[in-house]
Amino acid sequence: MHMVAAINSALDNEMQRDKNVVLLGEDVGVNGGVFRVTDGLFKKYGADRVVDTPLAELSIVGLSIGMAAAGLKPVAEIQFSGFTYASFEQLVSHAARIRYRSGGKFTCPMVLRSPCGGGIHALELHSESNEAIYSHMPGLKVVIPSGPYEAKGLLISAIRSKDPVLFFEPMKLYRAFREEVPETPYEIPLGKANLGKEGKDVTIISWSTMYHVSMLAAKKMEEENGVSCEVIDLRTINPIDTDTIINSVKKTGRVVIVHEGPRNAGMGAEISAQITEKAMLSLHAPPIRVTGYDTPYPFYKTEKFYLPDIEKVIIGINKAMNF
Amino acid sequence: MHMVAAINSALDNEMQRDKNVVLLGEDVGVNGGVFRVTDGLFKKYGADRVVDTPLAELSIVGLSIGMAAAGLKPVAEIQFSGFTYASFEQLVSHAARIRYRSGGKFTCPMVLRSPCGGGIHALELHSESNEAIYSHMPGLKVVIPSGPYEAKGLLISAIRSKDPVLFFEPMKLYRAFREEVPETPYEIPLGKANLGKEGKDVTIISWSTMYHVSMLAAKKMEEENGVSCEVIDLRTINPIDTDTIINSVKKTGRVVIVHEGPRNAGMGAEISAQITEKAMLSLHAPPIRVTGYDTPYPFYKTEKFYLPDIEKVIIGINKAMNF
Amino acid sequence: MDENGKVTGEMPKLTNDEIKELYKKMVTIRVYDDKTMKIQRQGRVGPYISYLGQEACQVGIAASLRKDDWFFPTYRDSGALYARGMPLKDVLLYWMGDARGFANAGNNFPICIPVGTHPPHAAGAAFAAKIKGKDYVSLATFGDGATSRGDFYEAMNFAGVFNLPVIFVVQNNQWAISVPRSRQTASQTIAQKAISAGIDGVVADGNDIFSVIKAIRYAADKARSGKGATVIELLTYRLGDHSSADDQKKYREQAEVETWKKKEPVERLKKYMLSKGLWSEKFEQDITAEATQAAEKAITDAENIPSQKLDELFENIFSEMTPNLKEELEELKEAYKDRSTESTNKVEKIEGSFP
Amino acid sequence: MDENGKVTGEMPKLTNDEIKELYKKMVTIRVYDDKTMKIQRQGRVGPYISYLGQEACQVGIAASLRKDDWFFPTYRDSGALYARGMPLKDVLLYWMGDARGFANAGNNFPICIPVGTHPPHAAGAAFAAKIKGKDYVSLATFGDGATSRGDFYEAMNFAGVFNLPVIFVVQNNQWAISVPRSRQTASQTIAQKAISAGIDGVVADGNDIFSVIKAIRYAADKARSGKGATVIELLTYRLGDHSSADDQKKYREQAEVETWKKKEPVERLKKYMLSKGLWSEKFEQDITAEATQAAEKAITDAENIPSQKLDELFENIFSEMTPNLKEELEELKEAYKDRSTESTNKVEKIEGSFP
Ligand SMILES: Cc1ncc(C[n+]2csc(CCOP(=O)(O)OP(=O)(O)O)c2C)c(N)n1
Ligand SMILES: Cc1ncc(C[n+]2csc(CCOP(=O)(O)OP(=O)(O)O)c2C)c(N)n1
Ligand SMILES: [Mg+2]
Ligand SMILES: [Mg+2]
Repeated sequence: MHMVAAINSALDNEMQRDKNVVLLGEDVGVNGGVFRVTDGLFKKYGADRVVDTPLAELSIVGLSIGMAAAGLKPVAEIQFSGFTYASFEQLVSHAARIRYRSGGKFTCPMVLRSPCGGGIHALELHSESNEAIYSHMPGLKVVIPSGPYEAKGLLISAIRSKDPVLFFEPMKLYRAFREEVPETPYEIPLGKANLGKEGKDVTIISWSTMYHVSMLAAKKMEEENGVSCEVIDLRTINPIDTDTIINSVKKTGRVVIVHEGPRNAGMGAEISAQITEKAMLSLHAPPIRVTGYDTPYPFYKTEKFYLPDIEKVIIGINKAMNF
Repeated sequence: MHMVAAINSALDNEMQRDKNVVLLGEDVGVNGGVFRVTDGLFKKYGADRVVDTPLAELSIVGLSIGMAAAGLKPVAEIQFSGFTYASFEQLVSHAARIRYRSGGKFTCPMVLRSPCGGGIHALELHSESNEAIYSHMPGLKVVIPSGPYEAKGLLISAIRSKDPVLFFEPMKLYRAFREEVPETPYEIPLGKANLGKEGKDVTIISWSTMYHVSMLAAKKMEEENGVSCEVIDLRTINPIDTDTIINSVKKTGRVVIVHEGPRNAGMGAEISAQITEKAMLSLHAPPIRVTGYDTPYPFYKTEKFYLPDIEKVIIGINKAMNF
Repeated sequence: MDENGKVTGEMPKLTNDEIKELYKKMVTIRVYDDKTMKIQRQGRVGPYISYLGQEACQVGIAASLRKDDWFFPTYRDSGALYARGMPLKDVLLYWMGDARGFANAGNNFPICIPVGTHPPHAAGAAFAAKIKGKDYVSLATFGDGATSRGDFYEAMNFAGVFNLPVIFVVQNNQWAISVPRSRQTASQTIAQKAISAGIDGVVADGNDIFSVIKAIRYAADKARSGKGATVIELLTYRLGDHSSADDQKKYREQAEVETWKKKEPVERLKKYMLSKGLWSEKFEQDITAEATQAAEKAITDAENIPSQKLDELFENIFSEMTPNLKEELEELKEAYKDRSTESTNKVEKIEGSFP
Repeated sequence: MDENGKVTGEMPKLTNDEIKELYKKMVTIRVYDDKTMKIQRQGRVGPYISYLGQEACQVGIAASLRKDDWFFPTYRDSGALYARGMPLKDVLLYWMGDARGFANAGNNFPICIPVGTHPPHAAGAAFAAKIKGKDYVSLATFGDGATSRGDFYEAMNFAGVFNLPVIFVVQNNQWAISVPRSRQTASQTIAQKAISAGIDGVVADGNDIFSVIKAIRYAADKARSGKGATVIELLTYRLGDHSSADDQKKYREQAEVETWKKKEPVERLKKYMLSKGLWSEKFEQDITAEATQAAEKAITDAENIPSQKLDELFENIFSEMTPNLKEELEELKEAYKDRSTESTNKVEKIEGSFP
């Protein structure tokens, strides 16, 4: 299956298992979603469980909060992650806080699914990677899978979680490749990174589309320069799996962090800071950040300049190696 | 003057100088603002230039964008920085991008003023320090003064700037102390930190209310332990004054970063990452973060636990010294 | 009911005992409010928001709902929460800056602080009723100012499209801090905003508890029988300052306040009851004494609850404490190893910020 | 004007030459749209959004505004931009993913991508007119879907309170991607949403250019003479797919599309002109040929403009490049030291994501 099918399968499994699971969003019903992620579910589960909403992101999240508090398990879709900004206040002032502000009485077990990331020559605001802001605002879990198998297992965990989870889906990977994915449900735990590849000389930490770019760069460096790279797919962006990162860095002593979102106060900064705090004496070089720049995600003619690519990651690796 | 009077003076000066400067927001007119920051201006400049708006933060920013594009210089007030979330999309998808997306034709020279920060036993969402998210989203300048003199000079620069500037005002400092402040206009440049105190052993980087906490901790460490602390008041949070930071760190080799906002992917992470990238070989210890925690800003009974205080900063300094 | 307690329209179905009970509730919540204001001024409570003058709205709303209905209040609705059965002690905890206030709140959502952001939550809870086939209704209340926020219109629009069992109650108290109703919107009534969503809008006299009850009952019956959402505009008036940090003299004519004082809801119901022989000095004294006693006990109880440990800062963020929170907790413990790790129930005086 | 081009109401004041000019514009923008769709399918333009069937709205809006009026379009309003005088080449640049498209756009704001977020901008520009004592009006156009967003209601509300010279034009083309108008709101008309803000709401036939012009002129005159804001609902229909990534067959009956095809605006105006002796084969051929030629030249020009250097990524973010941007630019230059630092004007084919 490709990632679209894997996500669809996760939704299907969970809707079957738990009748409180309800999908809502723009075009998720009859149309099956603009990426066809929810294809077939409207027909199978009906208009009460796959809800085509009016065009209003604030309310898609706002209603989900009330639905979740009242015992449903809403899985909301925001059509592109650049449009989650309309629901920012609902997410950070309400979804993220209701458990705390009610002394644990009310909870918000909702999932917000939203396509993210660039590289597909999309229109403005259709290529955002904004995981850092949602990780900075306390109370939200943030997940980004990098492949079909992961996507299904992580989404099932997200749906079963008792916390609000933002589940970002890298558009570029939706149909980029297929993996063996069971039709039956399985969980991949939130908060655990995946060691994509072991290595000795340098640790590359990335996620989403950039995980694949990192893997390619790693292979190239290994084949052409004999640099042994360990590659970590973070998968859960909040909370991050610090243990896996630190263990790897203690082994390699060198780090490159690769992500698409802007650099300034991004997740790369957090990971770098934690590594220095917890493993500075193991470091042979400063953690190197290879990231999107501190500009709006550009119009597509220049997006190739914006995105980290194999060459940029290799420059990063060389910086780490030759410090 | 205390900070409220200094900000009022800056607004008054600029409104006098430039008839395109227009204030708008909830209760800014007749009432003079809930903190009395705009007191007297409604009477002096009239309802067309000091505009009491309906209760709608999204539109306070949204209209400001249109006003700015059409040649005004709106200075909008959002009553508390926790309510800027309602205008998040307008800020990051529009204010921050209009210059880029119009190839430089349209600009957004607006200022958004908003009280920020905790420590005053306020209600929920009235104590937010959210400078990190606005610094992460490209295209917005972010400023936080730590005293009356700074506040006036920085606000005048913000109003004269051609870029959208978020100007956060630490509530706790509004009336906390007075400084000599000229009645006449003057500018303090954006993007330049202030070296509050020179020192040799450790650099403390902070801003807003935490700058004062840092100064007190620094003095205590100096007097009681003979540790010579250099203290930097960042003042502009985006873009940060990396040069001043790096120069100081190269001298001291030790760093403590103190801020109120949550730690994860906060500005402390960014500063730490940049220091390691640019001055790792000068470091005798990892940059230490003393920050708010990754929880919502708490109900006020427990806010004393949440906020960095002198003791916590001293623990941070000791960590840096004894690494 | 006019200013003199004379019935002018049709009465809602209420027994004399029920009417007396309503009056008792109104007096009780006024006593609570008054007591809270007093201890606020003594520095025993932080910022507080009084509902003085809006008691008919507060009690009328609560009295027209079932216990299993969902209620989404604002900061100005402590009175409605009491009338819904929440103990004064719990509500006081909230105002005392204690996150445990709503830990046993039934179907009462915690007070909404960002103005106007909760109508979508009420619509969501109503959607859940519909999907789960339950017959509870969901009611959100908010002020005239809140009706300028997009969230309100969006929630109404969803309620219209999905025919949700939800009631949006606007307590139009004529002011949003210093901004008068006339400056908030150019629409003639607030109720007419419902037209934008194709749902019903109703105006009622918010200082006449009978009028309030009729309106809410109408909307609740309608919602419960699958006929969808209603917006109810209750015309009322905030008699006091906006909050304990506000000074209403700065922005409004005191003559206006005086005019509205004559229409205030408790006195009005009293006049009605007097005319029906339902009120006596003794009755008034008894209920006032009872409320005063209860208030004093609740205040003592609230002030004497166990303090909060610093650990609690990290609880209830997620269903389980995440690794970074655990680490931060350890850090905090270290910072407090020579200090008390418990919160005090005293509100420390903070100088400054507010004028 | 009915489906057969027969005038049924009062005509707006228009000379025969003006009518011919309107027709010419409608034909021209249809040619432009068609050409753009063609090169989009050839992979020479990225995602594109056609306005097929909405030409009367597009031309009617533009023709009723002055050049110094401010226009706030959506992604579906390329036609209105042409009719406002923006060269096809510039608009194409936008669709070709080039940030320079709006660099010389007059008072035309760049296309708004997040649905419904720009009505407040239009209100803001109108506010500026009022404060500065200018007599331009400000017009935002958007779809039926956009009217569910809070921004729209908030902007109307501000326009009402401040009596702003702004016009909100809803091109109700019956669909928001796959969501039909009936599912978007329960309100009977969209125009009636204006009642919520105490401003005027007007419904007009969006496929009849005379009806469009009358409505916009009415609102513009009103705004210019200080009488405030108007919401205009133009009833029209999207004849094509939502966008180049959409398949409208998935969600709507083709019979519905056929019905609306009969009401389409270009043919209708042609019938009218025919009846008045204003139309001839030759006229049609001439204007089509002219438009085709212009389109071809514009496409060539757009495809041949100088490429963008990688530096441009960092320009126009702030008024001056900040230190971190300078640093990032240096990094990027290093990464491209062995590669071309210029953008290509070819759209590389990207597999995947969209179905
Ligand atoms: C989103 C938001 N903006 C501003 C505030 C500050 N504030 C608190 S109450 C209030 C006025 C609200 O007026 P209204 O809705 O009429 O309710 P009332 O207080 O009169 O009951 C304001 C501006 C807030 N709490 N939330
Ligand atoms: C805030 C936001 N949400 C979702 C989208 C994706 N999207 C683009 S157009 C569209 C439908 C808009 O419908 P309508 O407002 O009726 O305008 P139309 O496209 O029919 O002209 C959607 C959902 C978007 N661009 N912005
Ligand atoms: Mg009010
Ligand atoms: Mg539409």
